[in-house]
Amino acid sequence: MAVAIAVRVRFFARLRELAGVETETLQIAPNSSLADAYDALRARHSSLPARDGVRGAVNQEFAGWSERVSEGDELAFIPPVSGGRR
Amino acid sequence: MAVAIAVRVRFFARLRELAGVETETLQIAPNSSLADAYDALRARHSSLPARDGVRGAVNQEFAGWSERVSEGDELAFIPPVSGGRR
Amino acid sequence: MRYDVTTAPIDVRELEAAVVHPGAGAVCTFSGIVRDNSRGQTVTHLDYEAYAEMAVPQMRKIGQEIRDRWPEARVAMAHRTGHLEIGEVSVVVAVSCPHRAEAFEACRWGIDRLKESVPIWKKEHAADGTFWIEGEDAKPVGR
Amino acid sequence: MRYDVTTAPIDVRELEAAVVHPGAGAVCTFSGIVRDNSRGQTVTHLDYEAYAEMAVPQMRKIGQEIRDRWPEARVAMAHRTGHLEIGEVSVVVAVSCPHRAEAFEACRWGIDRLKESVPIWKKEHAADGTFWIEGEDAKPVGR
Repeated sequence: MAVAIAVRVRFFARLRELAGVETETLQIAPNSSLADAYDALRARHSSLPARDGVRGAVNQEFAGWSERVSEGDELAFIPPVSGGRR
Repeated sequence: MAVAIAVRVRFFARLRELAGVETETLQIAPNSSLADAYDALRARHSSLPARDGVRGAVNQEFAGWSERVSEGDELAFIPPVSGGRR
Repeated sequence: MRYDVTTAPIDVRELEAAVVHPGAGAVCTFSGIVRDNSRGQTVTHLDYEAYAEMAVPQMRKIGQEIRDRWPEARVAMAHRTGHLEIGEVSVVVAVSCPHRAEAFEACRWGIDRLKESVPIWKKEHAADGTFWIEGEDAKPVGR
Repeated sequence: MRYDVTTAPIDVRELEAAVVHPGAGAVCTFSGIVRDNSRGQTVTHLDYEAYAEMAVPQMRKIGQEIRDRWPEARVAMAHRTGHLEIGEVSVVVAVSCPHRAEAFEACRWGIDRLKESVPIWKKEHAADGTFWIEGEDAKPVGR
Protein backbone atom coordinates (compact mmCIF):
# COMPACT_ATOMS: atom_id res chain seq x y z
CA MET A 1 0.00 0.00 0.00
CA ALA A 2 1.25 3.47 -0.85
CA VAL A 3 2.57 5.55 2.06
CA ALA A 4 1.04 8.66 0.56
CA ILE A 5 -1.31 9.78 -2.17
CA ALA A 6 -1.07 13.02 -4.12
CA VAL A 7 -4.05 15.31 -4.58
CA ARG A 8 -4.33 18.61 -6.37
CA VAL A 9 -5.60 21.51 -4.24
CA ARG A 10 -7.24 24.71 -5.44
CA PHE A 11 -8.07 27.76 -3.36
CA PHE A 12 -10.55 30.43 -4.39
CA ALA A 13 -11.37 34.04 -3.58
CA ARG A 14 -10.53 35.04 0.00
CA LEU A 15 -9.04 31.62 0.77
CA ARG A 16 -6.75 31.92 -2.24
CA GLU A 17 -5.52 35.26 -0.94
CA LEU A 18 -5.09 33.97 2.63
CA ALA A 19 -3.25 30.84 1.49
CA GLY A 20 -1.11 32.92 -0.83
CA VAL A 21 -1.35 30.22 -3.50
CA GLU A 22 -3.92 29.26 -6.10
CA THR A 23 -3.06 25.61 -6.62
CA GLU A 24 -0.73 23.17 -4.96
CA THR A 25 -0.07 19.46 -4.66
CA LEU A 26 -0.61 17.81 -1.32
CA GLN A 27 0.86 14.47 -0.23
CA ILE A 28 -1.39 12.84 2.30
CA ALA A 29 -1.94 9.40 3.91
CA PRO A 30 -4.19 7.02 1.97
CA ASN A 31 -7.78 6.99 3.22
CA SER A 32 -7.62 10.58 4.48
CA SER A 33 -10.78 12.64 4.62
CA LEU A 34 -11.38 16.05 3.13
CA ALA A 35 -11.10 17.40 6.71
CA ASP A 36 -7.67 15.74 7.13
CA ALA A 37 -6.54 17.37 3.90
CA TYR A 38 -7.71 20.79 5.01
CA ASP A 39 -6.04 20.41 8.40
CA ALA A 40 -2.77 19.49 6.69
CA LEU A 41 -3.07 22.60 4.52
CA ARG A 42 -3.80 24.79 7.53
CA ALA A 43 -0.63 23.51 9.20
CA ARG A 44 1.21 24.76 6.13
CA HIS A 45 -0.71 28.04 5.62
CA SER A 46 -1.42 29.34 9.09
CA SER A 47 -3.68 32.17 7.94
CA LEU A 48 -6.31 29.79 6.53
CA PRO A 49 -9.47 30.02 8.63
CA ALA A 50 -11.08 27.21 10.64
CA ARG A 51 -13.34 24.80 8.74
CA ASP A 52 -16.64 26.42 9.65
CA GLY A 53 -17.56 28.85 6.91
CA VAL A 54 -15.44 26.93 4.41
CA ARG A 55 -16.87 24.38 1.99
CA GLY A 56 -14.94 21.63 0.32
CA ALA A 57 -15.39 20.18 -3.14
CA VAL A 58 -13.93 17.01 -4.60
CA ASN A 59 -13.64 16.78 -8.37
CA GLN A 60 -15.90 19.82 -8.91
CA GLU A 61 -18.71 18.60 -6.66
CA PHE A 62 -19.48 19.87 -3.17
CA ALA A 63 -18.46 17.21 -0.65
CA GLY A 64 -18.84 16.69 3.08
CA TRP A 65 -15.79 16.97 5.35
CA SER A 66 -15.80 13.22 6.02
CA GLU A 67 -15.53 12.31 2.32
CA ARG A 68 -12.46 10.16 1.56
CA VAL A 69 -10.02 11.54 -0.99
CA SER A 70 -8.20 9.47 -3.59
CA GLU A 71 -5.00 9.73 -5.59
CA GLY A 72 -5.33 12.35 -8.30
CA ASP A 73 -8.47 14.03 -6.91
CA GLU A 74 -8.97 17.76 -7.35
CA LEU A 75 -9.85 19.28 -3.98
CA ALA A 76 -11.16 22.81 -3.74
CA PHE A 77 -11.65 24.93 -0.63
CA ILE A 78 -14.07 27.70 -1.11
CA PRO A 79 -15.60 30.44 1.01
CA PRO A 80 -19.36 31.11 0.98
CA VAL A 81 -20.48 32.17 -2.48
CA SER A 82 -21.43 35.78 -3.05
CA GLY A 83 -25.11 35.11 -2.42
CA GLY A 84 -26.22 38.64 -1.96
CA ARG A 85 -29.42 39.95 -0.54
CA ARG A 86 -32.56 38.54 -2.08
CA MET B 1 -82.82 72.39 -19.03
CA ALA B 2 -81.77 70.49 -22.16
CA VAL B 3 -84.13 67.76 -23.33
CA ALA B 4 -81.17 65.63 -24.35
CA ILE B 5 -77.42 65.48 -24.03
CA ALA B 6 -75.03 64.07 -26.62
CA VAL B 7 -72.35 61.57 -25.70
CA ARG B 8 -69.78 59.86 -27.84
CA VAL B 9 -69.84 56.05 -27.74
CA ARG B 10 -67.01 53.67 -28.59
CA PHE B 11 -67.21 49.90 -28.91
CA PHE B 12 -64.24 47.59 -28.78
CA ALA B 13 -63.29 44.08 -29.86
CA ARG B 14 -66.23 41.65 -29.88
CA LEU B 15 -68.70 44.38 -28.94
CA ARG B 16 -67.52 46.48 -31.85
CA GLU B 17 -68.14 43.57 -34.19
CA LEU B 18 -71.55 42.79 -32.66
CA ALA B 19 -72.67 46.44 -32.76
CA GLY B 20 -71.36 46.76 -36.30
CA VAL B 21 -70.00 50.22 -35.50
CA GLU B 22 -66.88 51.54 -33.86
CA THR B 23 -68.09 54.95 -32.72
CA GLU B 24 -71.42 56.70 -32.66
CA THR B 25 -73.15 59.64 -31.06
CA LEU B 26 -75.98 58.97 -28.65
CA GLN B 27 -78.67 61.46 -27.62
CA ILE B 28 -79.93 60.67 -24.17
CA ALA B 29 -81.94 62.31 -21.36
CA PRO B 30 -79.92 64.48 -18.97
CA ASN B 31 -78.97 62.69 -15.76
CA SER B 32 -78.92 59.27 -17.44
CA SER B 33 -76.69 56.57 -16.04
CA LEU B 34 -74.14 54.51 -17.93
CA ALA B 35 -76.65 51.64 -17.71
CA ASP B 36 -79.34 53.80 -19.31
CA ALA B 37 -76.95 54.63 -22.13
CA TYR B 38 -76.10 50.98 -22.72
CA ASP B 39 -79.77 49.98 -22.70
CA ALA B 40 -80.51 52.67 -25.30
CA LEU B 41 -77.68 51.31 -27.45
CA ARG B 42 -78.95 47.75 -27.09
CA ALA B 43 -82.36 48.87 -28.32
CA ARG B 44 -80.58 50.13 -31.41
CA HIS B 45 -78.13 47.22 -31.86
CA SER B 46 -80.04 44.11 -30.90
CA SER B 47 -77.01 41.80 -31.04
CA LEU B 48 -75.23 43.58 -28.19
CA PRO B 49 -75.07 41.26 -25.16
CA ALA B 50 -76.64 41.86 -21.74
CA ARG B 51 -74.69 44.02 -19.31
CA ASP B 52 -73.09 41.23 -17.32
CA GLY B 53 -69.69 40.52 -18.81
CA VAL B 54 -69.51 44.05 -20.24
CA ARG B 55 -67.66 46.88 -18.53
CA GLY B 56 -68.27 50.52 -19.09
CA ALA B 57 -65.79 53.38 -19.07
CA VAL B 58 -66.44 57.10 -18.97
CA ASN B 59 -63.73 59.39 -20.29
CA GLN B 60 -61.11 56.59 -20.37
CA GLU B 61 -61.73 55.43 -16.79
CA PHE B 62 -63.63 52.32 -15.75
CA ALA B 63 -66.99 53.38 -14.29
CA GLY B 64 -69.85 51.66 -12.49
CA TRP B 65 -73.18 51.20 -14.28
CA SER B 66 -74.85 53.75 -12.02
CA GLU B 67 -72.40 56.52 -12.93
CA ARG B 68 -74.16 59.60 -14.41
CA VAL B 69 -73.08 60.69 -17.85
CA SER B 70 -72.68 64.28 -19.00
CA GLU B 71 -72.79 66.16 -22.26
CA GLY B 72 -69.67 65.44 -24.32
CA ASP B 73 -68.53 62.41 -22.34
CA GLU B 74 -66.75 59.58 -24.11
CA LEU B 75 -68.43 56.31 -23.16
CA ALA B 76 -66.81 52.99 -23.98
CA PHE B 77 -68.29 49.51 -23.72
CA ILE B 78 -65.73 46.82 -23.50
CA PRO B 79 -65.68 43.06 -23.12
CA PRO B 80 -63.40 41.34 -20.59
CA VAL B 81 -59.77 42.02 -21.42
CA SER B 82 -57.68 39.21 -22.83
CA GLY B 83 -56.37 38.21 -19.42
CA GLY B 84 -54.99 34.87 -20.35
CA ARG B 85 -53.88 32.04 -18.13
CA ARG B 86 -51.43 32.97 -15.43
CA MET C 1 -41.29 55.17 -16.40
CA ARG C 2 -42.40 54.36 -19.91
CA TYR C 3 -45.71 53.08 -21.23
CA ASP C 4 -46.26 52.18 -24.88
CA VAL C 5 -49.07 50.74 -26.98
CA THR C 6 -47.60 50.23 -30.41
CA THR C 7 -47.98 48.38 -33.69
CA ALA C 8 -44.16 48.22 -34.05
CA PRO C 9 -42.12 45.29 -32.69
CA ILE C 10 -41.26 45.79 -29.02
CA ASP C 11 -37.59 46.40 -28.26
CA VAL C 12 -37.17 44.60 -24.92
CA ARG C 13 -33.64 45.92 -24.33
CA GLU C 14 -34.83 49.49 -24.78
CA LEU C 15 -37.47 49.01 -22.08
CA GLU C 16 -34.89 47.51 -19.73
CA ALA C 17 -32.56 50.43 -20.43
CA ALA C 18 -35.42 52.75 -19.42
CA VAL C 19 -35.55 51.24 -15.91
CA VAL C 20 -31.82 50.74 -15.22
CA HIS C 21 -30.02 53.31 -13.06
CA PRO C 22 -26.90 53.17 -10.85
CA GLY C 23 -28.88 52.16 -7.73
CA ALA C 24 -30.69 49.27 -9.40
CA GLY C 25 -29.15 45.89 -8.65
CA ALA C 26 -31.94 43.78 -10.10
CA VAL C 27 -34.03 43.87 -13.26
CA CYS C 28 -36.91 41.46 -13.79
CA THR C 29 -38.45 41.38 -17.24
CA PHE C 30 -41.53 39.51 -18.33
CA SER C 31 -42.20 38.98 -22.04
CA GLY C 32 -45.42 37.51 -23.37
CA ILE C 33 -44.86 35.62 -26.62
CA VAL C 34 -47.39 34.42 -29.20
CA ARG C 35 -47.68 30.64 -28.71
CA ASP C 36 -48.41 28.16 -31.49
CA ASN C 37 -51.24 26.54 -29.54
CA SER C 38 -54.19 27.40 -27.33
CA ARG C 39 -57.15 25.41 -26.02
CA GLY C 40 -55.50 22.31 -27.50
CA GLN C 41 -55.66 23.83 -30.99
CA THR C 42 -52.97 25.03 -33.37
CA VAL C 43 -52.81 28.82 -33.52
CA THR C 44 -51.74 30.49 -36.75
CA HIS C 45 -51.57 34.13 -35.64
CA LEU C 46 -53.18 36.75 -33.42
CA ASP C 47 -54.65 40.21 -33.72
CA TYR C 48 -54.56 42.55 -30.76
CA GLU C 49 -56.89 45.52 -30.52
CA ALA C 50 -56.47 48.29 -27.95
CA TYR C 51 -58.42 51.22 -26.59
CA ALA C 52 -55.13 53.06 -26.71
CA GLU C 53 -56.34 56.37 -25.19
CA MET C 54 -57.35 54.39 -22.11
CA ALA C 55 -54.71 51.64 -22.19
CA VAL C 56 -51.74 53.95 -21.75
CA PRO C 57 -53.27 55.79 -18.75
CA GLN C 58 -54.21 52.41 -17.22
CA MET C 59 -50.59 51.28 -17.60
CA ARG C 60 -49.41 54.50 -15.97
CA LYS C 61 -51.81 53.85 -13.08
CA ILE C 62 -50.37 50.35 -12.61
CA GLY C 63 -46.88 51.86 -12.62
CA GLN C 64 -47.95 54.25 -9.87
CA GLU C 65 -49.51 51.41 -7.89
CA ILE C 66 -46.20 49.54 -8.15
CA ARG C 67 -44.35 52.58 -6.83
CA ASP C 68 -46.81 52.82 -3.92
CA ARG C 69 -45.92 49.24 -2.96
CA TRP C 70 -42.23 49.18 -3.96
CA PRO C 71 -41.09 52.81 -3.79
CA GLU C 72 -37.67 52.12 -5.28
CA ALA C 73 -39.05 50.35 -8.35
CA ARG C 74 -38.76 51.77 -11.84
CA VAL C 75 -41.21 50.43 -14.39
CA ALA C 76 -41.61 50.18 -18.16
CA MET C 77 -44.48 48.49 -19.99
CA ALA C 78 -45.33 47.98 -23.63
CA HIS C 79 -48.10 46.14 -25.44
CA ARG C 80 -48.14 45.52 -29.13
CA THR C 81 -51.29 45.69 -31.25
CA GLY C 82 -52.25 44.55 -34.71
CA HIS C 83 -51.21 41.34 -36.46
CA LEU C 84 -48.72 39.14 -34.56
CA GLU C 85 -47.05 35.95 -35.73
CA ILE C 86 -46.03 32.97 -33.58
CA GLY C 87 -42.91 33.82 -31.56
CA GLU C 88 -43.46 37.58 -31.60
CA VAL C 89 -43.46 39.55 -28.35
CA SER C 90 -46.94 40.84 -27.49
CA VAL C 91 -46.32 42.42 -24.09
CA VAL C 92 -43.37 43.36 -21.88
CA VAL C 93 -43.14 44.50 -18.27
CA ALA C 94 -39.65 45.47 -17.02
CA VAL C 95 -39.00 46.47 -13.40
CA SER C 96 -35.78 47.47 -11.69
CA CYS C 97 -35.26 47.53 -7.92
CA PRO C 98 -32.24 47.64 -5.64
CA HIS C 99 -32.64 43.91 -4.81
CA ARG C 100 -34.08 40.91 -6.52
CA ALA C 101 -37.02 39.82 -4.34
CA GLU C 102 -38.90 43.06 -4.92
CA ALA C 103 -37.98 43.15 -8.62
CA PHE C 104 -39.66 39.75 -9.14
CA GLU C 105 -42.67 40.63 -7.01
CA ALA C 106 -43.26 44.02 -8.61
CA CYS C 107 -42.87 42.67 -12.15
CA ARG C 108 -45.29 39.83 -11.55
CA TRP C 109 -47.77 42.12 -9.90
CA GLY C 110 -47.45 44.47 -12.88
CA ILE C 111 -48.19 41.87 -15.57
CA ASP C 112 -51.06 40.38 -13.54
CA ARG C 113 -52.66 43.82 -13.18
CA LEU C 114 -52.02 44.67 -16.82
CA LYS C 115 -53.74 41.47 -17.94
CA GLU C 116 -56.84 42.24 -15.89
CA SER C 117 -57.23 45.99 -16.28
CA VAL C 118 -55.66 47.30 -19.48
CA PRO C 119 -58.19 47.43 -22.32
CA ILE C 120 -56.46 45.35 -24.96
CA TRP C 121 -58.12 42.37 -26.63
CA LYS C 122 -56.82 39.29 -28.34
CA LYS C 123 -58.35 37.71 -31.42
CA GLU C 124 -57.02 34.23 -31.92
CA HIS C 125 -56.81 32.65 -35.38
CA ALA C 126 -56.71 28.91 -34.81
CA ALA C 127 -57.28 25.62 -36.59
CA ASP C 128 -60.88 25.51 -35.26
CA GLY C 129 -61.81 29.08 -36.15
CA THR C 130 -61.34 32.68 -35.04
CA PHE C 131 -62.09 33.66 -31.46
CA TRP C 132 -62.10 36.68 -29.20
CA ILE C 133 -60.33 35.67 -26.00
CA GLU C 134 -62.19 37.13 -23.03
CA GLY C 135 -60.50 36.06 -19.82
CA GLU C 136 -61.11 32.31 -19.57
CA ASP C 137 -63.54 32.31 -22.51
CA ALA C 138 -62.92 31.98 -26.23
CA LYS C 139 -65.88 33.43 -28.13
CA PRO C 140 -66.30 32.65 -31.82
CA VAL C 141 -66.17 35.77 -33.95
CA GLY C 142 -69.60 37.04 -34.99
CA ARG C 143 -71.49 35.53 -32.07
CA MET D 1 -30.29 25.02 -22.30
CA ARG D 2 -27.22 27.22 -22.14
CA TYR D 3 -24.80 27.89 -19.30
CA ASP D 4 -21.95 30.38 -19.56
CA VAL D 5 -19.24 31.76 -17.30
CA THR D 6 -17.56 34.49 -19.28
CA THR D 7 -15.40 37.58 -19.05
CA ALA D 8 -17.25 39.10 -22.04
CA PRO D 9 -20.35 41.29 -21.60
CA ILE D 10 -23.51 39.19 -21.35
CA ASP D 11 -25.91 39.48 -24.27
CA VAL D 12 -29.29 39.18 -22.54
CA ARG D 13 -31.28 38.94 -25.78
CA GLU D 14 -29.14 36.04 -26.95
CA LEU D 15 -29.94 34.12 -23.77
CA GLU D 16 -33.64 34.82 -24.20
CA ALA D 17 -33.44 33.68 -27.81
CA ALA D 18 -31.94 30.41 -26.52
CA VAL D 19 -35.07 29.64 -24.45
CA VAL D 20 -37.79 30.84 -26.86
CA HIS D 21 -39.67 28.24 -28.93
CA PRO D 22 -43.13 28.15 -30.55
CA GLY D 23 -44.78 26.62 -27.47
CA ALA D 24 -43.39 29.20 -25.02
CA GLY D 25 -45.89 31.92 -24.16
CA ALA D 26 -43.91 33.46 -21.32
CA VAL D 27 -40.30 34.44 -20.77
CA CYS D 28 -39.07 35.68 -17.42
CA THR D 29 -35.58 37.14 -17.31
CA PHE D 30 -33.64 38.20 -14.25
CA SER D 31 -30.56 40.41 -14.65
CA GLY D 32 -28.25 41.27 -11.80
CA ILE D 33 -26.63 44.67 -12.27
CA VAL D 34 -23.64 46.22 -10.50
CA ARG D 35 -25.05 48.79 -8.08
CA ASP D 36 -23.28 52.00 -7.07
CA ASN D 37 -23.76 51.31 -3.36
CA SER D 38 -23.58 48.53 -0.81
CA ARG D 39 -23.61 48.43 2.98
CA GLY D 40 -24.36 52.17 2.90
CA GLN D 41 -21.09 52.83 1.07
CA THR D 42 -20.32 54.03 -2.45
CA VAL D 43 -19.09 51.21 -4.67
CA THR D 44 -16.65 52.01 -7.47
CA HIS D 45 -16.44 48.62 -9.21
CA LEU D 46 -16.45 44.86 -8.65
CA ASP D 47 -14.31 41.87 -9.47
CA TYR D 48 -15.91 38.47 -9.84
CA GLU D 49 -13.88 35.28 -9.55
CA ALA D 50 -15.21 31.86 -10.54
CA TYR D 51 -14.28 28.25 -10.15
CA ALA D 52 -15.37 27.89 -13.76
CA GLU D 53 -14.86 24.12 -14.11
CA MET D 54 -17.32 23.67 -11.25
CA ALA D 55 -19.58 26.68 -11.85
CA VAL D 56 -20.81 25.58 -15.27
CA PRO D 57 -21.73 22.04 -14.09
CA GLN D 58 -23.48 23.56 -11.05
CA MET D 59 -25.51 25.77 -13.37
CA ARG D 60 -26.39 22.76 -15.50
CA LYS D 61 -27.52 20.94 -12.35
CA ILE D 62 -29.79 23.86 -11.42
CA GLY D 63 -31.21 23.79 -14.94
CA GLN D 64 -32.00 20.10 -14.50
CA GLU D 65 -33.59 20.76 -11.11
CA ILE D 66 -35.78 23.41 -12.76
CA ARG D 67 -36.86 20.89 -15.40
CA ASP D 68 -37.68 18.36 -12.68
CA ARG D 69 -40.06 20.90 -11.12
CA TRP D 70 -41.33 22.66 -14.27
CA PRO D 71 -40.94 20.09 -17.06
CA GLU D 72 -41.87 22.52 -19.83
CA ALA D 73 -39.29 25.13 -18.79
CA ARG D 74 -36.31 26.01 -20.92
CA VAL D 75 -33.41 27.67 -19.14
CA ALA D 76 -30.35 29.78 -19.93
CA MET D 77 -27.90 31.18 -17.37
CA ALA D 78 -24.77 33.28 -17.61
CA HIS D 79 -22.43 34.82 -15.07
CA ARG D 80 -19.75 37.29 -15.90
CA THR D 81 -16.33 37.30 -14.23
CA GLY D 82 -13.48 39.78 -14.00
CA HIS D 83 -13.71 43.54 -13.65
CA LEU D 84 -17.24 45.01 -13.77
CA GLU D 85 -18.26 48.65 -13.73
CA ILE D 86 -21.43 50.12 -12.22
CA GLY D 87 -24.43 49.36 -14.43
CA GLU D 88 -22.91 46.28 -16.04
CA VAL D 89 -24.81 43.00 -16.04
CA SER D 90 -23.17 40.42 -13.77
CA VAL D 91 -25.64 37.54 -14.00
CA VAL D 92 -28.67 36.55 -16.07
CA VAL D 93 -31.23 33.78 -15.69
CA ALA D 94 -33.79 33.45 -18.51
CA VAL D 95 -36.64 30.92 -18.39
CA SER D 96 -39.42 30.23 -20.86
CA CYS D 97 -42.60 28.31 -20.07
CA PRO D 98 -45.99 27.94 -21.74
CA HIS D 99 -47.59 30.26 -19.12
CA ARG D 100 -46.42 33.07 -16.93
CA ALA D 101 -46.83 31.79 -13.36
CA GLU D 102 -44.34 28.99 -13.85
CA ALA D 103 -41.95 31.23 -15.81
CA PHE D 104 -41.72 33.63 -12.84
CA GLU D 105 -41.43 30.83 -10.29
CA ALA D 106 -38.79 28.87 -12.19
CA CYS D 107 -36.69 31.97 -12.91
CA ARG D 108 -36.74 33.09 -9.30
CA TRP D 109 -35.92 29.63 -8.08
CA GLY D 110 -33.04 29.51 -10.57
CA ILE D 111 -31.39 32.77 -9.47
CA ASP D 112 -31.86 31.91 -5.77
CA ARG D 113 -30.18 28.52 -6.28
CA LEU D 114 -27.45 30.05 -8.42
CA LYS D 115 -26.64 32.60 -5.72
CA GLU D 116 -26.30 29.91 -3.05
CA SER D 117 -24.59 27.08 -4.92
CA VAL D 118 -22.55 28.31 -7.88
CA PRO D 119 -18.91 28.95 -6.90
CA ILE D 120 -18.48 32.55 -7.99
CA TRP D 121 -17.25 35.26 -5.63
CA LYS D 122 -17.60 38.99 -5.54
CA LYS D 123 -14.86 41.41 -4.50
CA GLU D 124 -16.32 44.80 -3.81
CA HIS D 125 -14.26 47.97 -4.26
CA ALA D 126 -15.94 50.60 -2.12
CA ALA D 127 -15.29 53.96 -0.48
CA ASP D 128 -14.41 52.19 2.79
CA GLY D 129 -12.07 49.60 1.30
CA THR D 130 -12.05 46.35 -0.64
CA PHE D 131 -14.09 43.39 0.58
CA TRP D 132 -14.88 39.83 -0.31
CA ILE D 133 -18.64 39.43 -0.09
CA GLU D 134 -19.48 36.10 1.52
CA GLY D 135 -23.23 35.73 1.82
CA GLU D 136 -24.28 38.33 4.41
CA ASP D 137 -20.67 39.15 5.35
CA ALA D 138 -18.22 41.62 3.83
CA LYS D 139 -14.69 40.58 4.74
CA PRO D 140 -11.86 43.07 4.28
CA VAL D 141 -9.28 41.82 1.81
CA GLY D 142 -6.18 40.34 3.47
CA ARG D 143 -7.91 39.33 6.69
